[in-house]
Amino acid sequence: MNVVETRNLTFGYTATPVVEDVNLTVEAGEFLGIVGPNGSGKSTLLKLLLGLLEPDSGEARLFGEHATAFDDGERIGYVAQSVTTDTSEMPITVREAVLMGRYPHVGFGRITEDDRRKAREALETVGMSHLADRRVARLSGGQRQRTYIARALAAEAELLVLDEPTVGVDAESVAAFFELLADLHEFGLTVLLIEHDVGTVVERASTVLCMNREVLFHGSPDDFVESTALAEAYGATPKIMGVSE
Amino acid sequence: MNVVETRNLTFGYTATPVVEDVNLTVEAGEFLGIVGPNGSGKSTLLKLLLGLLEPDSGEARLFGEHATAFDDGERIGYVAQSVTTDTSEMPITVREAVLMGRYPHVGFGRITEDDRRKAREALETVGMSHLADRRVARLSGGQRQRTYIARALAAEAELLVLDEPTVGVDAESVAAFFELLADLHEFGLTVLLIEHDVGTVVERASTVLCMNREVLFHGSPDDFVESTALAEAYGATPKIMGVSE
Amino acid sequence: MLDAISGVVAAWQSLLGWFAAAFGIEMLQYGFMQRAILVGLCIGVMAPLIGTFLVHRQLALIGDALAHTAFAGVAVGLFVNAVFDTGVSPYLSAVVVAAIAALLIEVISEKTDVYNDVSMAIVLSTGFALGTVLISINAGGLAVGVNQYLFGNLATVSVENASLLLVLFALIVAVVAVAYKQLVYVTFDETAAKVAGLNVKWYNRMTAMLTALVVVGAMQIMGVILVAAMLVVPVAGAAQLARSFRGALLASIVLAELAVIVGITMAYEFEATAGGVIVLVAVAIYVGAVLIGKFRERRSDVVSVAESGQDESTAD
Amino acid sequence: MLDAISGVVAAWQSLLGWFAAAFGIEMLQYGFMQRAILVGLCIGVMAPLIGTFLVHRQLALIGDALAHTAFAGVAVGLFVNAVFDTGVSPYLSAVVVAAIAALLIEVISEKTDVYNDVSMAIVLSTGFALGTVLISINAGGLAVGVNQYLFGNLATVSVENASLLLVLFALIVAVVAVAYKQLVYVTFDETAAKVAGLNVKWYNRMTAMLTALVVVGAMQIMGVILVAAMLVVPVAGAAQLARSFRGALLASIVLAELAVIVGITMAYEFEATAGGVIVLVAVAIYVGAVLIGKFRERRSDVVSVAESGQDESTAD
Amino acid sequence: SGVVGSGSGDEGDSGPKAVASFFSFYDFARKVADGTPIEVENLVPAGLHGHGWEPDASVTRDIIEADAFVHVGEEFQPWADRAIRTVEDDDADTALVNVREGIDLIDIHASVGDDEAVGGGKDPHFWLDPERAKQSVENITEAFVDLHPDSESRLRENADAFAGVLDDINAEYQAIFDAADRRVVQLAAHNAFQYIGVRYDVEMHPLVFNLAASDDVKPTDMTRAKELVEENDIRYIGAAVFESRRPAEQILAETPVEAYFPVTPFAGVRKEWVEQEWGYTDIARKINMPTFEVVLGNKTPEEADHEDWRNFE
Ligand SMILES: Nc1ncnc2c1ncn2[C@@H]1O[C@H](COP(=O)(O)OP(=O)(O)OP(=O)(O)O)[C@@H](O)[C@H]1O
Ligand SMILES: Nc1ncnc2c1ncn2[C@@H]1O[C@H](COP(=O)(O)OP(=O)(O)OP(=O)(O)O)[C@@H](O)[C@H]1O
Ligand SMILES: [Mg+2]
Ligand SMILES: [Mg+2]
Ligand SMILES: [Zn+2]
Repeated sequence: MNVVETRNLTFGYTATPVVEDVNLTVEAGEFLGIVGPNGSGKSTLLKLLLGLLEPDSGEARLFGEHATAFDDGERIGYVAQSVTTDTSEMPITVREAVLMGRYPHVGFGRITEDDRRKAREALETVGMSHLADRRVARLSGGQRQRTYIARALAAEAELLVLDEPTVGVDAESVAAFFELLADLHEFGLTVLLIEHDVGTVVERASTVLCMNREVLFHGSPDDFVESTALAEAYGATPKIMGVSE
Repeated sequence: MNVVETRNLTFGYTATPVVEDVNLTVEAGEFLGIVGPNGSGKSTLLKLLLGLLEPDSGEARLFGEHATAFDDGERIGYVAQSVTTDTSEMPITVREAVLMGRYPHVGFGRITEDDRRKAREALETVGMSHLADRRVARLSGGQRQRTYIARALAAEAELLVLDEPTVGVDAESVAAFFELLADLHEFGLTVLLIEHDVGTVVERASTVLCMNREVLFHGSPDDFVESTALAEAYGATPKIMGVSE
Repeated sequence: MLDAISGVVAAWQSLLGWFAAAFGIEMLQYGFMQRAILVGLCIGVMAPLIGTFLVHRQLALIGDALAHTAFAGVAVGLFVNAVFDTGVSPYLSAVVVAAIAALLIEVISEKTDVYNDVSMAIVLSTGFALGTVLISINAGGLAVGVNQYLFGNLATVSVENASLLLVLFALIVAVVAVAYKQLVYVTFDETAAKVAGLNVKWYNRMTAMLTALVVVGAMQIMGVILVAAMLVVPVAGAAQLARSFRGALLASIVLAELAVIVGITMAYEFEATAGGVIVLVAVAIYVGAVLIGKFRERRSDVVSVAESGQDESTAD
Repeated sequence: MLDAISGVVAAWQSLLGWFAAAFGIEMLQYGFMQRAILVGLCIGVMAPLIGTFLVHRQLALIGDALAHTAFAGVAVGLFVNAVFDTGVSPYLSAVVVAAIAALLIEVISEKTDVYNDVSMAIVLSTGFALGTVLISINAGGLAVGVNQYLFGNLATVSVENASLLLVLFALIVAVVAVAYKQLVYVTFDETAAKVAGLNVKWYNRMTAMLTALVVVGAMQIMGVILVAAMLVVPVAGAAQLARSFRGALLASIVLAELAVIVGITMAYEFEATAGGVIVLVAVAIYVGAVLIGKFRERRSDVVSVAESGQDESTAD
Repeated sequence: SGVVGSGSGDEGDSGPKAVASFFSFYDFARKVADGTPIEVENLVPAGLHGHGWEPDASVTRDIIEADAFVHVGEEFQPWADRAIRTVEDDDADTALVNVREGIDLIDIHASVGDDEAVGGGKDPHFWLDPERAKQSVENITEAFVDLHPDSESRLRENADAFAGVLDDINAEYQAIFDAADRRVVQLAAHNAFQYIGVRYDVEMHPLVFNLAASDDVKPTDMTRAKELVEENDIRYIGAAVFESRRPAEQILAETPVEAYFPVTPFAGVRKEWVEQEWGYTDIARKINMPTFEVVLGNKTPEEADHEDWRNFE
């Protein structure tokens, strides 16, 4: 059974689609890197795959089920793009936030010592143990991003969905994070990653998806480097300072 | 007169300082790159320099005035880290948001055609002209970041203060943005930039500040590459996956 | 000066009176209806004007909150009069206490990093509780209901009331006209506004205190429900339709005026209380706006035609 | 079943009665005071319990909003009775209309992307206006004032009232105990909760409807001011003191109970209305909490000792 | 007149029209106007309390188009005060009839005499005292005479006759209170009955002293009521018809009190009363008097023929 499977997936916030006719299959154990310019629909695609948005036409399946109906939350860890600052003043500690990654496993039951240990380990992994009792609202940008990564790790999910996870994380830690991701992938996890640094994606991912509304390339990193997809994707979007003109 | 000048600047959100004893001078026309690990106090330092926070001890001066009392807004363009999503549902268009960069020039007067033109140009510069009438709330992450960059550009300020401005902006555009920044700097603007990519900073900035609570290095990029400041800065912070251990 | 303003009211009344005679509109022939329409139209402009800035700072319920503190204000006035044998006007104490409350809402938000609605809830609760307690411990002195100082009614607007409202109207329109840009900036992005040299605190506090003035002043003339609702409902409707902030502001005024005119007419026909009917009409218009907005978003999508990269050349 | 619960109330009363006799506490010897304390303590637990989840979803003013719709509910009930000659209990119609309103608040927020406070303001305005209009067009039929159905008072809690409140209390405590984790997740991060397989909409709606039940049920017993304030004020105070969410939840209950006990005692001593005094005491406690929080933040800063990189080895 | 083309009521064969803001005075006015061309109308619909009600535009219009507006004086009905301002502002030729004119009001706590008496507030509920009510009838009569001088003799006849009825009421009350051993009455109502207390020398103990916030019972109000009931061995109390029944039920539950019976300060009327065309005197005789007989211990509820009203809804 494929982890992710879409058929003619199309969606638009308005009448114009921002994700169009995407046919995509992600097998278990795959590491899919998604690249594309700003506004090309990458985050939207992930939301569709996770069932957070209802497609206009076509369908998205997650572990064989309709994505919008899928509720087996313990199988998925998700780090959204630019995590909400909305609930900022809620007195949630880093420890509590990371522990939430365990909630899908626990359901209505009690949190066990085992859950706590796993949360602690995830915190250690992202180097945030010393801030475990700090409120999330009182963290620096990069520290907050690490907290959300830790929550996804604590979930021990089969599928890790990461939308620009290392945004704002300092350079050395970014490198370490990608090491970790490679380890997890080797260990058998399926990973979906949006990342603007094409170099990193090509180096780490087992498959690359390049999109700009439609899929422009889907295949191995080596083929991607050879292809013109990247130029195509970016060429279709205005550049800063109009470099393309 | 120096653009920025601090004397024994110290500040902590709690009793423990996160910015300690910083003595810093930025001359007109300088391009200062600030690097340091997550939570090292970079954003806090910028806020102190801009007068958004009141120092616990020491002082910060902006164009010779006390930073907290400085109100000559037209001289400064600022892009904050992970721009607020709070006012998200406000029906502000990209055009209106960028035009705000002109407000300090206009004061209580009327917005002229000249102001509109400058806003339009800034929008073009960041490649967002085609989205000028979109609500800011309906943008992708990178598009929103570009909008805020455009607002800072439209301000035609003498001092540009940028806190990880290209976070979430796609790779090609990032490159173009730094070209633009170099041009502006050449043109005489003073730039303060926080950026995790040390390579970019070393390449672009005229001066580098490396900090982790205290200033660890302040000098030319060339000297910085030679120095141990970077290792020092990052060494003092836990790594993702405990790489340092 | 108030004389000059009563002159304006009188001119308006003779205009409508002439209109009534010319077209045989019964409703317009009564002086009190002429004044009701005048103050209704005024609130239809000034409430959305100030409400737009409140709603987007998540202060939508400030009208309700300040109305409750006005209750405390009246109680304080009556209490002081009873205990110290003074002659403070309860109208005045209501306005003063509400203004202090508005300031408190801002200060609590500033100092404790809470959401605005928490500071409103705290101020509302305090005001309401204070009023109740003052009344209960000073039972004998408060001869007549507090309510009479609090709520007016569109069916009984006096010339003096109408003149006072015109003054409020002029004040609000003037302030927004002068400080429009500053208010937009402060509302949209406090930090950037601060860096741009604006005194954000000061603008926020000023807006809150102006709101207190409008809410308490107008609710004594035409009832709290109308004022509190007009601050929010047309603004919410306009936000569904308009594309830009300026457009939203203008649309909210248009929607509000529509609600006022339709509402007053319907209330007259069905012999119902005008404030309530206006609000219900405004809510109906809001629902319509939401539906239109949803429909338009999915269909004729003018803006996003130029959105996808390919059509770039057609943009702007 | 209600009999069994009245048994609980009776047992409580004899306990306090014995207490009163043993220690000679005058206040506790009256049956109505014993019940006042019982329902006061219950609201001191259940209001912050549910309020914590409301406040952090920016629904701090939902108590106030739902109270206004309960007004509409009573008016609807009386109106229906008058027009169709039925015998609907206005208490029931109040609860039903408030529950619908609570649902509407959620649905409006979901469908129109507005802040929660805008949907609350719209629902509040609609409810209030509807009530006013119904009363005004059907004036003759509404034989008795609407108010008597709306507001209770701590000094007049009957055994039946107290039993009803115990049921509400048990319901709230049970729901929060069972779904604590889910509620926290949904409150903190809706998107992540959705991905984690939680039915976020359903949790939000359930919370809102429970709130309607508590607000309307409890305000008919002990007054709206007390209920609406207890949802927010202790929660806001606790947020200033506590470090974790669980800590904040417990602290808010402690602060609320403190306010209830001190407030009832003071109200009895100073012959003032109990609901109002409790709220004022709660506000005073809140102010204390803010000051302590500010002081602690600047001084004894246990957590951040381990914060700066250098002390890393000492952490965790 | 500022009213364009207003048919001010004199057209055709219908006579001048008077509208009243309060039930009691509507009743007085129609008694006085009986048999004359003067038409009298009540503005407040049946069932509503006199204060705390908001008129819609049709009410203001009725007042403006009427020839006389019978009201209860300032500060009692806020909406009426505002309506009067409107009448003045619109230069309408509606005659304003203040029924309270020249009547001396008692201080609010005149009969309570405890240490709570603060402030100089007056008690507005003077019409509960038949003597003072007579004076308001005179005020109405004088105004109506001005309104329709042709009917002067008939108006004065009616007024005299009605004053006689009020004298009867006075005597009946007097008899009830004279017959009683007990001099205290506990009421679960707001403080509206002091005029009866002062007139007939009996202590009226309302549950809530506050005229305004009758919803707000304090803990001490309940203790005080309880003590009074126990000290005086009270078994029946009065409860206001148009107020919340909750306090009465509470006193019932907490004290030896067995039942409550209705009293009304004539603020509103029930629909049934309107259908049976009850006026002030009917209500006094059928509601208030039997209740006072019962609560003072003169008669059992059966004897007073008041059983129907035991713990009424
Ligand atoms: N709520 C919304 N309403 C309307 N349009 C939207 C909305 N959210 C996003 N869009 C538009 O949809 C398109 C795709 O957005 P999306 O967030 O998926 O882009 P992305 O590829 O993730 O970009 P980025 O790299 O900047 O994060 C963009 O053009 C964006 O402007
Ligand atoms: N409101 C706050 N209350 C308490 N501590 C805070 C608050 N905001 C930030 N901090 C702490 O202050 C320190 C410095 O934060 P700052 O945001 O300046 O870091 P930064 O260098 O910008 O990091 P990043 O690279 O992650 O953006 C961090 O340890 C952070 O946890
Ligand atoms: Mg994205
Ligand atoms: Mg930072
Ligand atoms: Zn009364």
